[in-house]
Amino acid sequence: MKFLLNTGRTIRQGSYVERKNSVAYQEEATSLCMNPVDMMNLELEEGSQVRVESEKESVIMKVHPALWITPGEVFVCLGPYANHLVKPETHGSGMPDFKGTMVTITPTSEPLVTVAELMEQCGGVRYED
Amino acid sequence: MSEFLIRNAYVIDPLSGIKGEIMDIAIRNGRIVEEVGSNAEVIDADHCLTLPGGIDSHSHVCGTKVNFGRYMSPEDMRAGRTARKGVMHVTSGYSVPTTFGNSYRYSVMGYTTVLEGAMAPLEARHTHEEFTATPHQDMLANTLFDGNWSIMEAVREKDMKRAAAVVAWTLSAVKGFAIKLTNPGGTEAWGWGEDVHSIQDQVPHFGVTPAEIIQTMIRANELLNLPHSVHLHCNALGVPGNYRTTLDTIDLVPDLNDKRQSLYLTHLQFHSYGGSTWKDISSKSEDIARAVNNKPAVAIDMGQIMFGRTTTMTADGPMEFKLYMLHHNKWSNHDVELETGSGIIPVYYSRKSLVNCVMWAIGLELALLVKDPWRCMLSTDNPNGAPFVKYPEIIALLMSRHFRENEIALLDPRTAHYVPLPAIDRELDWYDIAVMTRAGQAKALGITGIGKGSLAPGAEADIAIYPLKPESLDPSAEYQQVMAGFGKTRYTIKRGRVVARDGDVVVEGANSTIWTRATVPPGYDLSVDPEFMKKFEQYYTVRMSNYPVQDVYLPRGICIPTEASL
Amino acid sequence: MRVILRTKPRKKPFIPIEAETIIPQNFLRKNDIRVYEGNKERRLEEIFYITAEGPAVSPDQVEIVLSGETGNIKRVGEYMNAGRIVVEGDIGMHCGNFMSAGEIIIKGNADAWLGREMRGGTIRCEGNAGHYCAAGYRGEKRGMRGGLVDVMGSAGDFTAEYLSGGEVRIHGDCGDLPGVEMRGGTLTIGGHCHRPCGNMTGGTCMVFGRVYDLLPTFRGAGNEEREYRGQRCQMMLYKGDTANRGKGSLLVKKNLNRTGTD
Amino acid sequence: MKIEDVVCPFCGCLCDDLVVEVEGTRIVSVENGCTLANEKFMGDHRLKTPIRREGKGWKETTYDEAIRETAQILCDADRPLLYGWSGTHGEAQSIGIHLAEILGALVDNTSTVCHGPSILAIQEVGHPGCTLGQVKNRADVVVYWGTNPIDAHPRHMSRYTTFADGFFLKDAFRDRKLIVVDVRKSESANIADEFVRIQPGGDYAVLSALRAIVQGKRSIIPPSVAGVSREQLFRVADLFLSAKFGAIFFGLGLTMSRGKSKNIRNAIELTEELNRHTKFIISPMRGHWNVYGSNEVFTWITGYPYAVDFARGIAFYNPGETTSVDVLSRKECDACLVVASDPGAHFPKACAEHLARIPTVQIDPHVNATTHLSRIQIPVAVTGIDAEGTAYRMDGVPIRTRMLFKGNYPSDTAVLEQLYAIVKEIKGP
Repeated sequence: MKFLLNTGRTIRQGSYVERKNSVAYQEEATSLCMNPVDMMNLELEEGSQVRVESEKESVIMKVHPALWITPGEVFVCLGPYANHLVKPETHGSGMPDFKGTMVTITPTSEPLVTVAELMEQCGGVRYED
Repeated sequence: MSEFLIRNAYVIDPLSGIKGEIMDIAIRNGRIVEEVGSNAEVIDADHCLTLPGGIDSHSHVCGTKVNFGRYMSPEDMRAGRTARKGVMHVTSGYSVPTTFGNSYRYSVMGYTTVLEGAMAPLEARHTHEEFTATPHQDMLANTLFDGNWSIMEAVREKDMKRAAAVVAWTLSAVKGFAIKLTNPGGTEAWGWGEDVHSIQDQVPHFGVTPAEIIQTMIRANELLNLPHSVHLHCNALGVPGNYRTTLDTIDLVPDLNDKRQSLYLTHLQFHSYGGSTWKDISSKSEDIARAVNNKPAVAIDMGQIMFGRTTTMTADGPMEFKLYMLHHNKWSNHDVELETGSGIIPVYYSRKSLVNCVMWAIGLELALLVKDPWRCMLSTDNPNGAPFVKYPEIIALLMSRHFRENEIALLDPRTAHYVPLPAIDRELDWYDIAVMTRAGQAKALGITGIGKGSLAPGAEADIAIYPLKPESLDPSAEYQQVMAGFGKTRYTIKRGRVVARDGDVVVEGANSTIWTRATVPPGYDLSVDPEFMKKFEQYYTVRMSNYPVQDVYLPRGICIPTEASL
Repeated sequence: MRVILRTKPRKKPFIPIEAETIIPQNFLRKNDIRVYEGNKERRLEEIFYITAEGPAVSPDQVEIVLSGETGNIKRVGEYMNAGRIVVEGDIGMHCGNFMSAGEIIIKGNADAWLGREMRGGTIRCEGNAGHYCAAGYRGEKRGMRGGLVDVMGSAGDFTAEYLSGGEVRIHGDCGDLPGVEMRGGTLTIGGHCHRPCGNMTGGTCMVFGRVYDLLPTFRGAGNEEREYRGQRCQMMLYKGDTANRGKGSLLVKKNLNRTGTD
Repeated sequence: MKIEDVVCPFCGCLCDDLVVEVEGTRIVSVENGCTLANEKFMGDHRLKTPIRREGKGWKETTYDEAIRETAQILCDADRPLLYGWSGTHGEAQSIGIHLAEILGALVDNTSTVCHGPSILAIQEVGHPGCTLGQVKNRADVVVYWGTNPIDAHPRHMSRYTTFADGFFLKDAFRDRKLIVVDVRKSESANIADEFVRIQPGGDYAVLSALRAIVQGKRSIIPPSVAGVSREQLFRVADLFLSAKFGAIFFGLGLTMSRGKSKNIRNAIELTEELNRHTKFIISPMRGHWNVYGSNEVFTWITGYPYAVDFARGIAFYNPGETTSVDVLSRKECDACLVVASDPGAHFPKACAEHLARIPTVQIDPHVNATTHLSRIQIPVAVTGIDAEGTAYRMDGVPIRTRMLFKGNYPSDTAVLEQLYAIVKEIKGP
């Protein structure tokens, strides 16, 4: 099913921002908020894993119900997971479309990846302290 | 020990009474001395005009609104870009250059001291940060009190000593130099989108008038024995017919100080308009100059406009909005809680605009009609009337009637009906110019005592040597040479060190910031005044302990201490 | 005179070349022409194989042909005032900035800011143009003031922003907000576009495809007939943008099943 | 030891009333702070020493070696990018810009993915604004548009708007109207007097409609604009017009959605229009505690607030061309220095991939997403905790952050000064 992905700050994201490799940060940054009606249509439970795909990229996230979001839209806090899906096109403004990416969401059982793993997918080498 | 000897200089040093003599100047360790040893480095001035370093007593070069002028104007920034060269950093900008741009351009013109015309106390730290990045001039900051709540409360209570205490605490906290009033009362009214229109209007909610604020502050200033007088940007700037407000203001001024004026009226060109609308605006420079001539207790600066594009910026928020309604280009505004406001818009002064032609004439008229050059400083209210790089052209206009006639011929032909300029024959001489660009400023600012503005032994060795030979140059006829000569020194010497040569800056520079601290009796120390502290914590959005500018922001601060007579 | 510049292979091909020196007048004499590759100044022959044929006594007799990997070369034709430049392939940003006369032909695609602040002359792009085609500079109140920009393909967002004079024709689609802040001149869009002419205060924009998300502040003002590529078209006229002074004209072709605010 | 009036180096509110208790080099308690402040002060997850990538792993290294290698990387590059800056103090930013100048580098700050579009809009039409105390003392109408302060700037409402009593508003919560405009019903929307829900991407149209209404052109407005009813638009416009002092705060909801800078321009022009009727100001909700400072410092040195390219010696500025996301996604730059930010986490994937491809060096106290993409990371002191310096609040008020204790890490200033000296030596006069 197609959704419009919106991103933004959350207080939990802000709280863990200096611990990007923590489980807490990973949990928050992979939490996808969805209207319960859409969850029902996709047969998703709270905490179900989903594959979120944009034109070229995809990441695994966990669904959480949110009444404050309109059906057809989903919200993920800004961070490496959401940004993974956003195209680098800036329309000549320097700013990508962080608040308007069309994504396809399908249930999956694949596991979440850590921030370090995500960066390895970008060609990096993980550092563990 | 560094020693310098400037030989064969054609010196004009008005503060020492030297009106054009060939002489040598000796320098040791940054100061002018009677003589130096035979090993001193020698500069042959070759009969070139040699003056104390230039002093700009009213310019906008550093701080929140200046930087916002840059921030909002990439089109202005691209107009004046230079690459890194030797010790010179990259510069950008024409009307609001970057700090290094300002500093280098002033230095190349022989200026060694600049007063920033308007610093909001709450944002003083910003001004000081930019001062340290303006390395070739010693800097001073006029500190804004025009909409200061504590001041207006003291004025309402008719408590002049309390007003003085507020000034003393604030100047010392923010490392400011002098009291600046910009459209007093008007900036507070602008907090509600309103303005005051005369010096007798009430400031909303505060029950005081601009006249009361001005009078109280003039007296408070003298109670604190500050070096400079109150520095006033009158009410009703830029409004046709505003010369009445200006005359009313001049009427208020008592003569309280025998060393200098009691009130400095800045950019008076913008305050000398007759007429009642933009259609019938006329010059009232004769009335204003007469009032100034009759009132030794005031000094003024010109606020000359020059044709071309520039950026206007002032603490006078309501005025900028009015100006924006005329120009419809872009408008920034920045009100500062409990203190003041500010506005910025770009403008283009055009010879095709009759209003602009009248404005252009008024500035020159003031300089030509005020008899005493010591009380009329050369300024453009940089960058409001024009960027300061236009000073050489203004000097040439003042020195050459011929040049003025040529320029007048290019103006809107109706201009002559509205201004007296074409009939004014006076041509200023080298001495007048020396007074109006350094000695007069030093005296008006009250900084001769720390060695500014003269070449007498003991003075700071701030010296400008121009490629101009007054013995053989007729400024009236050869005004092009005058213009070129004042545009680029052969040498600019700052504190005994050559800092600029033939248009290039040659050292990194390290300036000082000059500020004042008035010591008040214990009962007037607001840093421990419970009522003041309580109001501060209630209405400001920063804590009182985080408000004062720390010493680290003035790596080479020069404090002028005074003892208040409270 | 015909000067052919063919790119040489580069070690770091993604670093753009800045080449405002590539304008006809600079090739009249054997000047030492320099361009920049990143922060390094290069002689023209370090970047290109250069061949020159025939004589020229004035810049309008000079034709420059650019071929090879030219999609990353910026500022070609900046301040050009005579002659002709032909780009065989794609061209980088800012091609024809401030151009006042002469002609630039681009056979491939042009990157962003094609013909920025152009004053006169002609730019013809046979492929697509990027964002801010025929637009202005940051903070400046006037964009293109004269001349013609003719794009056979599509253009990106903010096409003809601040257009003040001259003519812009995009025969394909435009992206979002073409003609935004427009104050004069003519913008013709052959294909579709989103939200044309936001905040316009003057000038004329014609859209012969569909308009998506017409802004709510355009006022219908009747019908007019206009010709496009030899065909007479019935157009709906809107005056706008009434959020501003509302003195501009937006004409949208009728009889398409999707117009208006849908 | 309890330290009063501590400045919080987290968000653009730059609250300066925190009380922090310090024992040695450890913070044991924080009073007055929000959740974000508490985490910032209490969190202790520093990278211990400089690290350097070797093959598929990481090794510890010394400061001297790390800095020297960084200098060499930057000097060897033809198009280096120096990115970040908003998480450090102004004095360090200043050295960074001079470093870019001497290197012929691109230098950009995090505005690029934050309020960069707001800056572009301000450059078109200006910015009618004020310090936050003006709003606290005067505003009777407050609008949050595309921003959710409860999550992003948790004390904005209690210090400056909704819950902050001021001189002319003795009972702020009752006397002020709160309007929230957003595409979703955020926490902040829940407490608003009026919530305006806009369809995603519809802000520009709604702002245009409001401008027309304020000008008295009500008849032109269709029944619904981007999901907002005409009745609500009229109601909101009337609330604006009846205000004695109105304040609009906007966030990334405007800067990041379609139209970008044009959304903000339209909002500023609405504010300007309202000033013909009453007093109105508008202000961006700046994210990082010193992102506005980076704009200020960039501006007084280079003339431009961000995205400055020194490749040609002079300062060239053109967001969309000289901005980090564009430069990285086009693979232009061949080395990158990241200071006090985390582009790995906040840029699109293509940019992260390029950072991994080229030699990237990070100067940052913490291990973050960019760490994994880097070749070298140099840990530094945290400004506001074990380093001090100037910061600019979102409204331009400069405040000096405090050093609460002397730790073992060098400050950004110290590291950058050393780096600058070596680069200067390599580059020659």
